[in-house]
Amino acid sequence: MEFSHYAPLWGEALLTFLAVLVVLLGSLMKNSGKLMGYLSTAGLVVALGLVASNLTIKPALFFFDTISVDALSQFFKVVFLVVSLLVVIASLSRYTGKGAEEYYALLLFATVGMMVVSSSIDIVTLFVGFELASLSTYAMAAFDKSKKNLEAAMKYFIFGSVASAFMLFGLSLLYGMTGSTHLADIAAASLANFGPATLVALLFVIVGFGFKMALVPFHMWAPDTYEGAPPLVSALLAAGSKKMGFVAAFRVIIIALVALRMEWYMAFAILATVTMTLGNLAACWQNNVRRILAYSSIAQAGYIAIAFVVVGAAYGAAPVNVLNLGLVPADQLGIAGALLLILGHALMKTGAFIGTAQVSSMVSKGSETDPDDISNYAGLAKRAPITAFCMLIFMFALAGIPPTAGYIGKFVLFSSAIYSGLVWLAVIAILNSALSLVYYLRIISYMYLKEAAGPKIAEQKGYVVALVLTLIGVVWIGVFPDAFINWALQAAAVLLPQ
Amino acid sequence: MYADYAYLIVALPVLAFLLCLFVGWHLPRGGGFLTVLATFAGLILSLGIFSETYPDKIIHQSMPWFANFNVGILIDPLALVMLLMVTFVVTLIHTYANGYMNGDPGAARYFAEAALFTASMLGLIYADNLLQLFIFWELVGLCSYLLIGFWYRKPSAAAAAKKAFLTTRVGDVLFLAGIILLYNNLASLNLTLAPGEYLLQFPVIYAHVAQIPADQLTLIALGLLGGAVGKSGQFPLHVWLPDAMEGPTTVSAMIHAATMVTAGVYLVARMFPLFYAAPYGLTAVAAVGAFTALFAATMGLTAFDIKRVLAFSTVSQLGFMMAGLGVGAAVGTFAVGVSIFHLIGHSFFKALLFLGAGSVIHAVNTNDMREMGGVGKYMKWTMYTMLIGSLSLAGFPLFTGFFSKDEIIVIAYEYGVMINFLPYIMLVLAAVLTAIYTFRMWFSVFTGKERSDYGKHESPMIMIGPLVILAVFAFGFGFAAQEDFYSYLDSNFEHYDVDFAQLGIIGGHVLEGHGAPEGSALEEEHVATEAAEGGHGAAGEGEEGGEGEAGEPWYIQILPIIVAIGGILTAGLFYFDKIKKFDPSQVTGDKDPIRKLLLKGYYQHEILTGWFAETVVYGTALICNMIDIKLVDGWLNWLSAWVLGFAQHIRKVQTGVVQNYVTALVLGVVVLVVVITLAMEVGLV
Amino acid sequence: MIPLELYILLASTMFTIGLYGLFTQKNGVKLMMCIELLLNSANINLVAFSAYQPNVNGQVFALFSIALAAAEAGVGFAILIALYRLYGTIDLDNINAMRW
Amino acid sequence: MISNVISLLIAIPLLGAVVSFFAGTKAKFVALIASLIPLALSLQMYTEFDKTSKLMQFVESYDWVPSLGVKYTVGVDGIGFPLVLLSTIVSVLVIIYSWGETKKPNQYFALLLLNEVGVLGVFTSLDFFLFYIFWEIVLIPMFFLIGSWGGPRKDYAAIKFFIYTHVASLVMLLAIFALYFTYQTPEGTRTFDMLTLLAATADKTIFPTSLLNIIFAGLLLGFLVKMPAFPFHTWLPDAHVEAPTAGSVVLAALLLKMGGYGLFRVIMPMLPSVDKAFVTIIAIIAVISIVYGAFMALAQKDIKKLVAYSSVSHMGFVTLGAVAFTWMSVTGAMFQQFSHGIITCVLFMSAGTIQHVVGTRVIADLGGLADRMPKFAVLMMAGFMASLGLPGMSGFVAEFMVLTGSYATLPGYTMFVVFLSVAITAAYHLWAMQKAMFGPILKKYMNVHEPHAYELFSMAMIIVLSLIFGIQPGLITDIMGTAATQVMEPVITLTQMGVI
Repeated sequence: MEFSHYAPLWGEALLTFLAVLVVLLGSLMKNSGKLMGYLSTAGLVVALGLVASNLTIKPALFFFDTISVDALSQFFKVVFLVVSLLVVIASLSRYTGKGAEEYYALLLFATVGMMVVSSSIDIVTLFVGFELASLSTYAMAAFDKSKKNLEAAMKYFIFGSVASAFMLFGLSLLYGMTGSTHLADIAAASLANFGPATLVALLFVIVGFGFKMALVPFHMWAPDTYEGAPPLVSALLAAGSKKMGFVAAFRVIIIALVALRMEWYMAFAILATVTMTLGNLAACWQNNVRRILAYSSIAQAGYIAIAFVVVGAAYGAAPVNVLNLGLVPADQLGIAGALLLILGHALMKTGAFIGTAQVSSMVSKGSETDPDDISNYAGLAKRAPITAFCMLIFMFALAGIPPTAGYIGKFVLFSSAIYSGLVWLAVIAILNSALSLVYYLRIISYMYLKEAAGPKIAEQKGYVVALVLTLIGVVWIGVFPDAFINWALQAAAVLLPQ
Repeated sequence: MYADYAYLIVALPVLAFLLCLFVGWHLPRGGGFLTVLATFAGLILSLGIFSETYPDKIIHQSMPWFANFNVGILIDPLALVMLLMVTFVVTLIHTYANGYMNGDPGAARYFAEAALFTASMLGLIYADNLLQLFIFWELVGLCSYLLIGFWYRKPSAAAAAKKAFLTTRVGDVLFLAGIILLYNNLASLNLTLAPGEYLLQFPVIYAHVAQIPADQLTLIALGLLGGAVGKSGQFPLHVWLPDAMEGPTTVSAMIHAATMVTAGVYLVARMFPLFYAAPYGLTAVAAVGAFTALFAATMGLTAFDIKRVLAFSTVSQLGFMMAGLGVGAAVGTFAVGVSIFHLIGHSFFKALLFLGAGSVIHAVNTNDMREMGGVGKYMKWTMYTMLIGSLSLAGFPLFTGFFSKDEIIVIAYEYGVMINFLPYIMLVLAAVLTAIYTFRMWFSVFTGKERSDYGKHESPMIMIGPLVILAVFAFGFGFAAQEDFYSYLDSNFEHYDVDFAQLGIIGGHVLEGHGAPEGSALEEEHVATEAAEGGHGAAGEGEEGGEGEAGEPWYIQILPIIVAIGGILTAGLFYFDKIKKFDPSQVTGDKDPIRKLLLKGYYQHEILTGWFAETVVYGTALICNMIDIKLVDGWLNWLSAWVLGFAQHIRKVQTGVVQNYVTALVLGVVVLVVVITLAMEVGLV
Repeated sequence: MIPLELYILLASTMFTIGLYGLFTQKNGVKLMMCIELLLNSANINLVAFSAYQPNVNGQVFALFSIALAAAEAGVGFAILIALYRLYGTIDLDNINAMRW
Repeated sequence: MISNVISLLIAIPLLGAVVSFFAGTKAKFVALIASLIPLALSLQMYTEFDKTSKLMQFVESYDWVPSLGVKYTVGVDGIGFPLVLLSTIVSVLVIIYSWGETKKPNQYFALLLLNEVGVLGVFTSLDFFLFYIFWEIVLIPMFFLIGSWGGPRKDYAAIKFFIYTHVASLVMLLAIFALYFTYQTPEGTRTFDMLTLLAATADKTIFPTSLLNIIFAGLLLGFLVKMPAFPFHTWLPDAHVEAPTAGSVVLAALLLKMGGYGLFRVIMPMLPSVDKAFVTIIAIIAVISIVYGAFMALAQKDIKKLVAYSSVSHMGFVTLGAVAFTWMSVTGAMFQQFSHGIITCVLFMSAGTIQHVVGTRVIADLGGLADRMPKFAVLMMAGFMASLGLPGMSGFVAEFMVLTGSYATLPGYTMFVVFLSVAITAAYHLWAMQKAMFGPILKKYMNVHEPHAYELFSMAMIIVLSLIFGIQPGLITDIMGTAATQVMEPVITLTQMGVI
């Protein structure tokens, strides 16, 4: 086996190597934080290039068919790499001092973990990647070692490990039922025979992934962690590792557990409805902006979860002419919509959290007041015009106002719901996105309609760059969605029987 | 050749309006002369047109406007006499105003508005279709509003203006409804119109009235009548007219005596065929007119404000005209001639009286007759011109008012013979009262001794001139013009293909072969004779007034003379100090209930404004407002409050204790298990 | 040999005990122990199953998960120590500044 | 003949918005230019516009999102074009009126221009996707205009405005989805093309009445809320009372027209195919809006709120004329849109001027202002007269046509309106006018003065326009008449026109 055979995995390889290198160099050289930052930025850019070089390749299998590089994995890898890249760029103006190298190393490890998950088709590799990402982010959540950090990390850690324990237990049951760890084989076997244990396995697995996706009632950690962790870490969590949960769920639930389609159809119908509603309602009364964003991303998870319901309802339905994409079955459309929303949401949330980082960084250090309190956003338009404007667009995008990524994602997703006869779900979702305006507008009106809470401040370069890049992405997807829709459809096709 | 420039009759005043509005401030006397010239040019043009068309031509010009409506000019005898009267009287009034408004800071505004009014009034008269007529109808209303409120700093003036606009608006609502009905009825006939013909053109209406269902005709007629009632201050919408005296006296003379208020009468005359064809159409007109004539006359008896007296008399006289048209049910188109004749005559002597009153007020600086008296000593011209006017109004033989008013009473008698005597009785009584209140006014203003010290001087020549000219017409017009006038106006509807016999059948008043056309012809000569002998009728025996109806025609002819002279004598007995010592200044309104009732104007204001407008309408508005706040908007606020309150509870789930989080997680699993298994049992999935 | 059901029973019991501990305990270390219980119950499952399966994937999986559990414990204790430094306690009931 | 004139029309204000945002205090000049060019363009379009053609004109169509069947298709016909004209005119006048704006002028004028972009987009876009995008975009500038230049309760008003109308448009969006997913082109593709979809709704085999009723209801709600019609009007008074003058003007003159435009463009082609009960419902809503709005106006203490409710009342005529479905009523309704768009400007400008010259809008506190500001009084009086339907000004023609036309099909409703609204309308206008302007000047107002020249100028311009269109309505009713005939016939799709 010559080296080039592994070309599709060079990205992961590079990042792993880089991570180790960063730790070593960092420990050798004194205050090399900035350098490490640039190093990992470069690494991520290269990795992104490598992944982008073969976006929609035929599925290629590696390591005894445990890793599959296909359109879906590439899609998610792009999402993860973009998020990490943005976070790193933003971090350049925050983590420069002592110990910064650990931060970057952890971030790179987390990225690798997510990438592994996105392309693993075997529960073992999936679990390993999952844990790699989780462990690194546990550590990152506590990185600044403030009281809030530690509380957040603690909750995240305990809840997370319980969840992964559930998942592991569920996976073990699956293995026991089917005698295989390979998703495809599991699917085949469980189609042949499944007992009540399989249902338990399903639910436990759902718990495991639901924790990452932050579906109610497995979301409890999310608000506290997003509020407490360092803002940039929150960005990574909300935009990155959350999406890891989705890709894992897609692969395991839709491919491996197709036999229990009706069961998880039921389960996700309930979860999705409860999640979006509760997320939006709870967000209305928050005063901490990052907490608001946390609940909003819970609600978004609820929207995305609609995809499972759609697939459950329309699985294997005869492909008919949805939209103008030739013959496309509704379930594929549903997943594609979810992918678009994932992509869009990843961008919007990264941007939003970087914005909060910007704001909290400008609040005077000594002040007792919560740096993320919404009162600090009063008159942001005057104090930090660029940040405020980007935040504005992100808020409207999250609320699904056209023409933005958020609108396109919701559009395709809800369309698929309507198309597969789930009009009630679409209606609930649309009413919810109307409700969500309450808190998005609240933030906006603080930023733009209130008197400034302080003097104009110099916006930090790293943040600004990251924000503007994100902004461009969000609007670009909104205005020229065509390519993205086709891409998402190809990625979605991977999950479904051809 | 004059006909080609007919449009100038309106265009020139509009020009004057614009000039006065924008450059009037820089011109002497606010550019009043422009207005006078414009109107005078209109008079010349009208005369020219008259010379071209008399006796048997009409002018009709029309051009498309928008959708399927047109603008056009229709000058037939009816319109032409109105044009002549309006241009003539208004020219004089504008001339007078140049003296009257001299030195008023708002003179320019006055003349601008006056010019606009002139334009609108003339446009109203020769409009060739109902929509155009309505438009100018509204515009004269606007001008009346502006001019009544000319001294807008006076709250009473502003209020009066608003009242005038709104009260007439009520009538206009009915008018508009009538137009809508008429249009839709004509449209539903699916007529094939020749090019240049439009549904709302009068010739088209005349031609197809007969095809409209009778009940619709009645509705339309009532609607139009409503408009006329509003504009011509007939009962019950007359309330605005006395208040309208808040405006400058020239305005009262021009708008609220001579021209605008007659528009209602003109409208009914214009639509006479329709009213004739509509069952109960003319009956309603007659009833309203006769009642108003009497009703207003009674109020004229007690008013102390000289202008209010004249205002009530205007209302009353307009009632005569309406009644005159109404009794056309009996005598056909002849009624139009009679009524319009009274309209013209009335405009002369009423304008005269108002201008005279204005000249008095100009000197005395008060409207209250209790503070006047003996003014005649100092204002000879005013006194004698006004005497002529009063005699004419009271219907003293050989004066204009005598011929016109009494002819109405005569045909009312015809109506009585054929249909109902009620209008006749009312009109006769009204005539008596007219004579009384007119001379009550004249005596108590010009005779007796001064009851307060006021400016003792005659008005300038520019004001006296018009008085004299008007006086000439107030005296001579009736005698000179009567016969030709009737015949000329009788020919009015012969220019259109309208068959009154057929309309009469629809309207249900063809009575013992008394068809319209010969009816009018027959009237003509016996009017002439009676008028002649009416002159040397024996005076004195006032008590004959009672059995007038019973007797044969010549009693009927005598009666009005007796009525007039009797009335004047009665007024003299009370108010002319040569005959009886009596000081009006001691007359206070609250002695006896009847006088109080009359002074209060039958509590019209309390009922209409106080109760209806302010209580009923405004109350409804307030109720709507409450509904809007409590209900229509309330349920929204309730909903949002409820949702947010619910959210407030929801978020309490997040206790912050990590163990509870784990518990929630496990509970979630349990719930899912239960639900799914249950669903399995039920076979839901 | 011992029937599979017994292994599963054991594992489930351990799992339940772990959960119970998570509900009731306040002390961070005890919570860590409970989490270990959960993870190891899963490991027992894996090993037992793989004994009844033709392949050894289960045991491989178990090895991986043990390693990961160790790492997890490491991270966890690091966090707890840091907590103790700041709060002077690891009684997690009192560490709920962020809620609602 | 400029090619892509409509795209230019939309692009130039957008560009102007960006530029003036960065233009600082120079913003107003930028804004003026950026709004004058579209005016010139639309006037030039007017000269080229074929008044007799029932087809779409100035059509441009490019693929945008083929995978969703979304095209960038814009074009105007007799329904849209008058409103385009209106938007360009009003935008210019509003910018002139607010020449003296000193608070964050760059943002202020940028938002005004953005507003123009939005409404122009709505009135010209022939693709539901595009239509919806513009429809939503309009909310944003208005939200900020209310929110940051508004009165004491601006936050409440702004958020209420945004959420209320947004929810309605979401319902509309659902209905659009339903259209989109039910219809397939002969090639088996999906399309958002407005005309195609609307033409298809006539086909019972594709859209069974039961389904169409639901779709219809959804769309109708979206538009009625925007109009706004009773009982969905309550966002309007709050928005108006808090909004700055220019905001109110744009809101009343342009945003409300979007609802009416929707009625003509979308609702009326479907009207023949849906359940007849809808006609009754809409007619009742229209009549209530007219009468109820008039009574509400009569009850108001704040002159601006009075004007706001008068808008509700006047827009009711549009609904009535549309649902009456006779040629004259529909033409009248279209003209009412245009005329109200013009007249309401001067009303809100009067209210705004009184606000900033005198310092209060409470009618009871005003009095005798005509004494100190005669020029303003004349203009305000003219505006109020126009609004109460004085002949010779555009409002009368419109309402007369609506009423006359509606009587043929809805006699009862029409007469109800005539008798209950006409006099009341006059009443509240005159009452406010008299209280505010006439009578003796109050002591505290002895030192008030005429407003700025630019305010008087823009008010005067509006009066002139109202007179022009009142005296010669044919200028615009010819176009509308053609459109009205078209509205009552089957929709002519762009495919039939051979454009696509």
